[in-house]
Amino acid sequence: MHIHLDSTTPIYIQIAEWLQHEIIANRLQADEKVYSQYQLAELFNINPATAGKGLTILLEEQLLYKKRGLGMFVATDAKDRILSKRRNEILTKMAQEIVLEAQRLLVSDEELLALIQKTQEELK
Amino acid sequence: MTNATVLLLSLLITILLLTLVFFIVRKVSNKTKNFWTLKRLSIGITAYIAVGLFALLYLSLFANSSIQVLSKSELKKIEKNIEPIQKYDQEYNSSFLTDNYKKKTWEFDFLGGTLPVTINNGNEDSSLNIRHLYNDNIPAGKAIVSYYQFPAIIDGIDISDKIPLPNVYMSQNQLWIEALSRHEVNYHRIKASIGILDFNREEDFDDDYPSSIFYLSSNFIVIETPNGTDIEDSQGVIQYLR
Amino acid sequence: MNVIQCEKLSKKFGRLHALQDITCTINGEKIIGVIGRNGAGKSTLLTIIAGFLKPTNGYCQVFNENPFNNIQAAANSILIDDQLSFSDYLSLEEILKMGADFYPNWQNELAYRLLHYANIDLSVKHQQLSKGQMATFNLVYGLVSRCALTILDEPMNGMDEAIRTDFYRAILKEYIAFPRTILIASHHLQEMESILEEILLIDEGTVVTHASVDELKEQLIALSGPSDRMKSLLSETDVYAQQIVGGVSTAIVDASKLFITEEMLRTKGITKSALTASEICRYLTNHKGSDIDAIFD
Amino acid sequence: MQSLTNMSFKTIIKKQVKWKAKLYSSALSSLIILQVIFGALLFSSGSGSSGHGRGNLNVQFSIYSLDTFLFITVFWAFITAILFTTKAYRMDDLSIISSRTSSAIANILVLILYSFFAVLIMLASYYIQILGLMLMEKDTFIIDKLLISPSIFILCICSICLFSAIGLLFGYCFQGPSIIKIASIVLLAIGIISPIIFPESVNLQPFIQLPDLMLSGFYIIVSILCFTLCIWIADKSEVSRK
Repeated sequence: MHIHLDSTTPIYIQIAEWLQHEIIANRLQADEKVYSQYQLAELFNINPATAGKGLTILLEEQLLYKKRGLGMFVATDAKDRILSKRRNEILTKMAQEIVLEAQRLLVSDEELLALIQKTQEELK
Repeated sequence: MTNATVLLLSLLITILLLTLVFFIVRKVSNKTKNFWTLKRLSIGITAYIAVGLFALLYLSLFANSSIQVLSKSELKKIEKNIEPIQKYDQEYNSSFLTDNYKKKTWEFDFLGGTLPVTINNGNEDSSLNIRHLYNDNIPAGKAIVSYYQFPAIIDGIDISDKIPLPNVYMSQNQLWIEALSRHEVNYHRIKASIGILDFNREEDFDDDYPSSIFYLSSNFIVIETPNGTDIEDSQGVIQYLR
Repeated sequence: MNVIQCEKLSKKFGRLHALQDITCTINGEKIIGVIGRNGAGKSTLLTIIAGFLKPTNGYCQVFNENPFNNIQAAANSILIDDQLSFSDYLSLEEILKMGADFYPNWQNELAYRLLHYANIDLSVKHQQLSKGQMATFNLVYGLVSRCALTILDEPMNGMDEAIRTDFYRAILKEYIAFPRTILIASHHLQEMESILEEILLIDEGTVVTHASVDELKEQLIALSGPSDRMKSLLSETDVYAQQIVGGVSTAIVDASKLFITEEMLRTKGITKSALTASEICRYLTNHKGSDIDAIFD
Repeated sequence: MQSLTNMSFKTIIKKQVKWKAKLYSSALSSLIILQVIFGALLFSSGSGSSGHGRGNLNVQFSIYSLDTFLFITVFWAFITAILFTTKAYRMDDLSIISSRTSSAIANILVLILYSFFAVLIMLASYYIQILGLMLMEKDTFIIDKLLISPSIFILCICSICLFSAIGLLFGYCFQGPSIIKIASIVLLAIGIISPIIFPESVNLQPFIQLPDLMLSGFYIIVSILCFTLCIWIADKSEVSRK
């Protein structure tokens, strides 16, 4: 993955998203040590403070936990929580955007549903 | 213009010249900067000082100048020795003419009872001290001309050897004495001190010990003729001694 | 302990006010970008911090001491800019030796490796280097000295694209290896934005904003939508720039003064988008009437 | 917070002096070149001469004293000290740990050190010249004083030091705050004009009459005064990079 500097999303959120992505993809297992802020900084060529901010977001959401002096580890239920959160938040938000765009383009509800179904079939 | 302004101006010109040379040197040394690394520079400087030290060593070991600078006491002694000369000369006393100071002798034959002498001073600065002395031991028709040189000291250096001898010769039964034309002697004196300071300080204490002893009568030409032989001195410069 | 503290700092050069009332505090080991346009006063501020110049008014403290002509401040800070010069008689290798002699935290081996990487021959002299090589060498000199306060004034001037990217990464890695306060003045915010923690934005001799990069990025947003709907919205907030093309107007506005939810915007058909840090800096330092188009009207 | 480096002022001065003494050694090499040029120009005439005319003999003494070399060295010291305060040298100080004060002190120490080396170079030039003279003019070579006396040696160092101090002060005055700049220009103008208007006011005679060591002491006091002023000005000066 590459950090997009000119993306509208702040870098620290991109970092948090990347870590979540790694957890979902099982590249970071439960109770496994995650990258330190310095490792992340070197990995993505970003300021360690920015990387730390990304980690803090996950820490606040309790997807990570801290062991004093050892670093941060993936919470046991992290993957499940991320998945459910994604379902709730991200999908809802994306649905909203699709619906708004459909309205703007004067696409009827039936047409929109059909499009979603069709896309689902294609990507299966 | 006062003396001080002249001095100031000449100083200014010297400084300007020095500045010019200094900056040319800097420009040139900037051009050769790549060659002159720090190491080479320090080697160069050390070598130069070492050469200077070697020069000093060599000089102090092997430099023996043929010309000696007379010390104060030697000067005093010489002064004492030659002081009476003037007095004797004024009293027509020939006893100061010792063989020590005799530099050269000429012997001439001539005809007749009188010897005409012509003296050519060359230029006016040089004056020859010519004396006449009767000598019983000389046969008739003979004349002996002797040149006496007494010590002549300038700035502690005895230059009596350098004083040019006159030209003495017989021609047409006449004795000719000719002073040589102006003669210049150059000396190179090494004084490892600061000249300006020495120069300005000197006058204070050197009055008692003059470093120069040079009397006008430091050299004599003595013409000896047998008794009864006269000298024809048309110019009237010859004195008689007893 | 504050690394740098400036209080109502001002500097005049004759009649020119280079700095006016600069007040800022920098603490902790951070990489801070000092951003501003040409002539904004970046270099003057940095030279005051480095102890080269004396403030006309106010004070500046570095490590709780007045840096002006202060040997302790000098021992703990280094200013790297394109005026950095070395004796004509030193090769680069000897310069490194000299640096090692002076700076106690000097990393000679790292210097060798970095210069080797940048293809710089150590046997040449400093003034024989090309502009880019000289900048690279100076930057390396500044980095390996590991001074607690490293001030880099336009460190990448003259370097080519590839080496710039490499050396931004080198700065970051050196910072991680040996955390210290690094001030980087530049007008190329875009390329170094990611390694910065904070940005000190200076314009016309005053501090416009001093914030973390993320905070800065949230200060301004771009809104675009139908002109008629935008008009009422824009009257409530500070508009930094506006452009109308065929009934759609795009405006840069102060985010903190925009009291409207995202849903509201969406229903009005107005889209919100973020700006890059460098764009934000540009808009924040845009002066009234400084629109280039205005000149040609 | 990482711990700050704590270096004593003395250590930094020591390091600065060490590097500056090395880096500025080209100044010494330009002194050598200057002396070689002037030594060659004045090889046959020496630094002074005195003539004595006696009769038809003209005695010319070419005196080889330290004057010429000392004059060049003193001039060199003045210019070198000014150059030390110029941009090229000042800028180099900024790339190492330094403050204006430490740089000024280091410059002063380097100048004092160089005064010593300059005297050595001066003496080296002198003895090399004398050696050449001895080899070429063996017959007219007079040694009055070959070895330099310790008091003259000290006096030479002190005079070089004095002129470098004046030069350095001169340089710093023009780098310093504008008030000092203006004040120094006014003082300099008075210093140049007054001896032209009142030449008799310049009377160095009493100074020259002082013994060498007292004169040296006087030079040292003036040098210290100049150096202190330099440090004081440097302490107040901003870095000028123009």
